[in-house]
Amino acid sequence: QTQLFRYVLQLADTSLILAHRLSEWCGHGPILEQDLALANIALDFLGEARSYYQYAAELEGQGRTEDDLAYLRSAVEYRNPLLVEQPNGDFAATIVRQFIYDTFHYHLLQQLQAGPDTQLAAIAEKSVKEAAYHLKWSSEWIIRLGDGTEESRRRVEQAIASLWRYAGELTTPNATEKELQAAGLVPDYAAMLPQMEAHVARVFEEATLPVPQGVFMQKGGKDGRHTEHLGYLLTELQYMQRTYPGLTW
Amino acid sequence: QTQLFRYVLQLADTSLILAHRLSEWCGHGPILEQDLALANIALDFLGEARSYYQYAAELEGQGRTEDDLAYLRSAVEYRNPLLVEQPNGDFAATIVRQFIYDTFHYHLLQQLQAGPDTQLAAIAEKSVKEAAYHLKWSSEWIIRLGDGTEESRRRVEQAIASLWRYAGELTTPNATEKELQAAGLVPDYAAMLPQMEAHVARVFEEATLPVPQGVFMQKGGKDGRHTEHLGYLLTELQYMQRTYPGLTW
Amino acid sequence: METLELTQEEQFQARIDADIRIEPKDWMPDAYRKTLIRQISQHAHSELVGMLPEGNWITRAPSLKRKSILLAKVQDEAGHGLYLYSAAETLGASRDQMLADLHSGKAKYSSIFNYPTLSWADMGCVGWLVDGAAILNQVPLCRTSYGPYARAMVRVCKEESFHQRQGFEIMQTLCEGAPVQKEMAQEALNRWWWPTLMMFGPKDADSPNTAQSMNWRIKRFTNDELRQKFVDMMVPQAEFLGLTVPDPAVKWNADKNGYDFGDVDWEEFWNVVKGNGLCNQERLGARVKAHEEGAWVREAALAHAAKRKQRASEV
Amino acid sequence: METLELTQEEQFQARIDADIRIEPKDWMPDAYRKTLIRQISQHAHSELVGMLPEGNWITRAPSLKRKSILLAKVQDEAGHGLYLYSAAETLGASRDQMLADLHSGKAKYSSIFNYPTLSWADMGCVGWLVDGAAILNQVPLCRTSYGPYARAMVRVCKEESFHQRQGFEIMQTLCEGAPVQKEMAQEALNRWWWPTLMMFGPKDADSPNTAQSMNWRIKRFTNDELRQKFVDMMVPQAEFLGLTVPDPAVKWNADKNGYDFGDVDWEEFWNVVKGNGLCNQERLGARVKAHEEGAWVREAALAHAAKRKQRASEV
Repeated sequence: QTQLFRYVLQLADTSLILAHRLSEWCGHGPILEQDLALANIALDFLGEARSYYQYAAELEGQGRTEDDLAYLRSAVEYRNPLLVEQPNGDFAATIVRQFIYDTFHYHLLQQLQAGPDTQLAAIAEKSVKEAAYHLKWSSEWIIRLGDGTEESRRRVEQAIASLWRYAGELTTPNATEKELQAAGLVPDYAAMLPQMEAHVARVFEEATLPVPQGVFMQKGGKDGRHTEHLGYLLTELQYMQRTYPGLTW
Repeated sequence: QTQLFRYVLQLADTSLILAHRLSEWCGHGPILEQDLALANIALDFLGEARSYYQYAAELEGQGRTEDDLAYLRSAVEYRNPLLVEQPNGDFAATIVRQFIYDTFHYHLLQQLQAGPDTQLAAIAEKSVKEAAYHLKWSSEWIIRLGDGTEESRRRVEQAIASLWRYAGELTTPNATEKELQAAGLVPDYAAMLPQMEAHVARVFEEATLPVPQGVFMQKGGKDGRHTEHLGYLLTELQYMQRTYPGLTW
Repeated sequence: METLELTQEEQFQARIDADIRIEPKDWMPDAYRKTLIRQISQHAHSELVGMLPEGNWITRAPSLKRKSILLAKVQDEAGHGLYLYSAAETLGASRDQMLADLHSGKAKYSSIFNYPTLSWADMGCVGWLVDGAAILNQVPLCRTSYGPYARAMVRVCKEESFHQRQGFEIMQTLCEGAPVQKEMAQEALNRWWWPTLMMFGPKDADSPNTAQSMNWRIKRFTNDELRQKFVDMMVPQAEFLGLTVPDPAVKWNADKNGYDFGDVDWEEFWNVVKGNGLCNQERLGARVKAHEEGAWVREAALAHAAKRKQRASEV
Repeated sequence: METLELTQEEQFQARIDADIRIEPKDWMPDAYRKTLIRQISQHAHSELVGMLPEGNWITRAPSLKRKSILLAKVQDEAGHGLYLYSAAETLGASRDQMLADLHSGKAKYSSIFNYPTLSWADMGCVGWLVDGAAILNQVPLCRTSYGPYARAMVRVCKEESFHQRQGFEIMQTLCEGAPVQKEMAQEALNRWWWPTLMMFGPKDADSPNTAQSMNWRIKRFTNDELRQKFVDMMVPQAEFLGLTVPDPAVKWNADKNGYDFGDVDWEEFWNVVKGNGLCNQERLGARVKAHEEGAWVREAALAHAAKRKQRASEV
């Protein structure tokens, strides 16, 4: 039960932090249509985050709300993987971060929707359709940028070089995930890998990009050991709730 | 009494916000020696801010501390002029912001140290020596950048174009200042202007830069109407105190 | 035999007077086309720039629900921008040219967006007052003479009135909340009241194009008429919220069945129009920056599309 | 007649053995010079990069007093960097070249700075543990054989021990504060304990250069000796604070009159050294960015100085 709470919180934090990063683009996108798309994806992740937080609050059963969980925990209590807290950088970095996460997210939700936990399955079933669209969108942009201009290729390669090192954490189970995998509540990431890798290979081939090999993988976020970026993100995210505790907005 | 409290708070906010901006450079300066200089100036302003906050707290007499005043007031309660909250930009923008403020600050302190309020006079007397050094430093950099390379000239001109519009607020008294000027507690800014303008003219001439003319001047900060930059600055500045109210650090 | 033939211009005006919509392929006077392009693109730019003041609080919204509503709202504004650019394109304007005119300062956008958003209550005021004023300006445009514009406005107005209710609800929550929240609401109202009154434009006496625009039915009320409507609508709402409108001259006038109110600071109005508002440089700067930093993305998308097309033609 | 003449090398070693300081103009073996340049510049780079993890909390320090102390401390580190670059310059190294080597990754800096600072308590741990470890490494260097280095270290150590007390005091304030503060302190200790043990370098058995460095008196204790000293010093301090060192193997050993402790994760150690720490890219990236973005400033200063000189010569 406690482990499930922790895992759902990890999913919630992940969706929230990614939504937050994407929402930073709002009004600053490279094309109005993509500004809309980014906001749209941010909204999907925000909605998913809220579902998870509500479920986590229910699992915990101590009267905390979705807002308590999102706004009143410190950086070292946050459980998102390092990838999603990385700054937006240029559009290429945002796309690469999104593509890496979408690839995992879509395949994860496919498993979760068939899993034994009915609430998680229900959230996953709703979100997997959105995730399929996200993956299509970010895959198409990887292809456009990789097989676009010299500059776009240089930028997407640079983004891959700086962000790929955070991919491994997604499919490396931490203690909580291992325990829940043993109980069949969390999918076996190893079994998901072939499909994920096949998708990456397909997209990168069309993008004429080499798939990164032998990258040293960073980890720690899922256990609360973050990069320094998260702290700054939380100062903004939490400012109002921290400043005016206990009020209704 | 209330007006004096407001005025001292305005001085305190101004020094704190400028110190905060300067401290953002720490570890990121263009030359190690200038990294040190920027930190040094930031420390001077921080020290000055603390003296003003302590005096303001005393004037108010309601048991608030320097930290309460600095950390527990919202953006619309802050009273610093708009100039000092503007982002660092490049080194040229930081220098121009500093030069504009130093010119005012030095001449203000010269007056305040001879003023009738003994506490303000004492703070001013201590700070005016530092302010003289700051003004020397920023003046020299204006000259170096103006009469340096083509790029440095372009950058310093750009910084002047974007920051000069905040100069006017410094010497335009708001209601509080007007009242205190009538009481002789705040110097007559109009009387300070000739000396300030002479200094600017001298430095700009040596820098081979034209003195800006006919700039539309922005104002509002001294009455709590700020630019959007201040809110973000305060989310960082105040995060800990807002998150953990009432604790000792 | 002398027939009673109408000129093109007369036929055009006759259709307008009969409330028959003008469509893209219909003949229209050059001045009508130009006025519309200017008005619609200005409106589109306002949606685009209008994303910024509210976008400023997305990352700091005080609850997940509010964050979600605010983000969706700003996204809607991007959507409105798209409809409106499309409507202007039916008149022969290109989006690239319209954006270039925005970025060079040639084209205008609503001055209200040159004011900063300084507290969460500003999200309430922008929705309640700014969107409220926008709706008063825009609802008549749903019946405007140019078809594509009128249809775009139907959609825009529907969403705007939804946004306006959300804004009011933010204010209501603040006013029913803790004292610090109510103070926040009042402080924001103090800052936004006068600028929203300016949204209806100069006084009728100083608005020389109004007559022609009304004749063409691309405007249906004068600036002063709309401003009066706005005050009459908002003063009771402020009272309902328990807030004080920052104008000591506001007073019910039974004779005119409306409120008297004080005079706008027209010097401030013209200063902001001329580019001297607090945020003019920041707003335009943010748009130009986004556009310039996005150039390589747009180029990449075009280059890739061309490669695809090339490959398809080779098959 | 055969005189008992010493070679230069033997004379040099004799001076070292007699604890006579080597000064810049004295003859010295190439290997000694190179080793010193490497060590001193590495130390200077560590001061420079070491500004970043603490600099990360200057804007978020929880009180004005703490903000001031922290800013002054980071400023001191910049000062230490300056002394040390100057000391290395007396050996013929140029600052430009040393910085280029840092930026290219050729020169190293202390791996401890590749760990992130995630909470305010990290400011305590960096002062208490990291500076504590640095002092143990550095105090013997005040008696190192090369004069300018030894003199720089006297100054550095004096300030470092001041910093270390400040760090301990931050920890003490947290531990005497609210439960949430004590938890913050413990959480930070959990993250910093093992990385600080790694600051003494690899095990003696894996440290082939130690013997030569000790011979030249530019090192006076082995890595393992210093690590033991550190544990013996810190475990009682942690106990005093009421904190638990995150090593279940820590236990007093009366036989050796010191603490037993667990083995460092050497895989992690070598990974961070090889550039795979969590912040390696960010730290080096921040330094390179500051240097590149500062290029035009340095050029302007040089250009202006040249113009002044030119003008002076024309008078």
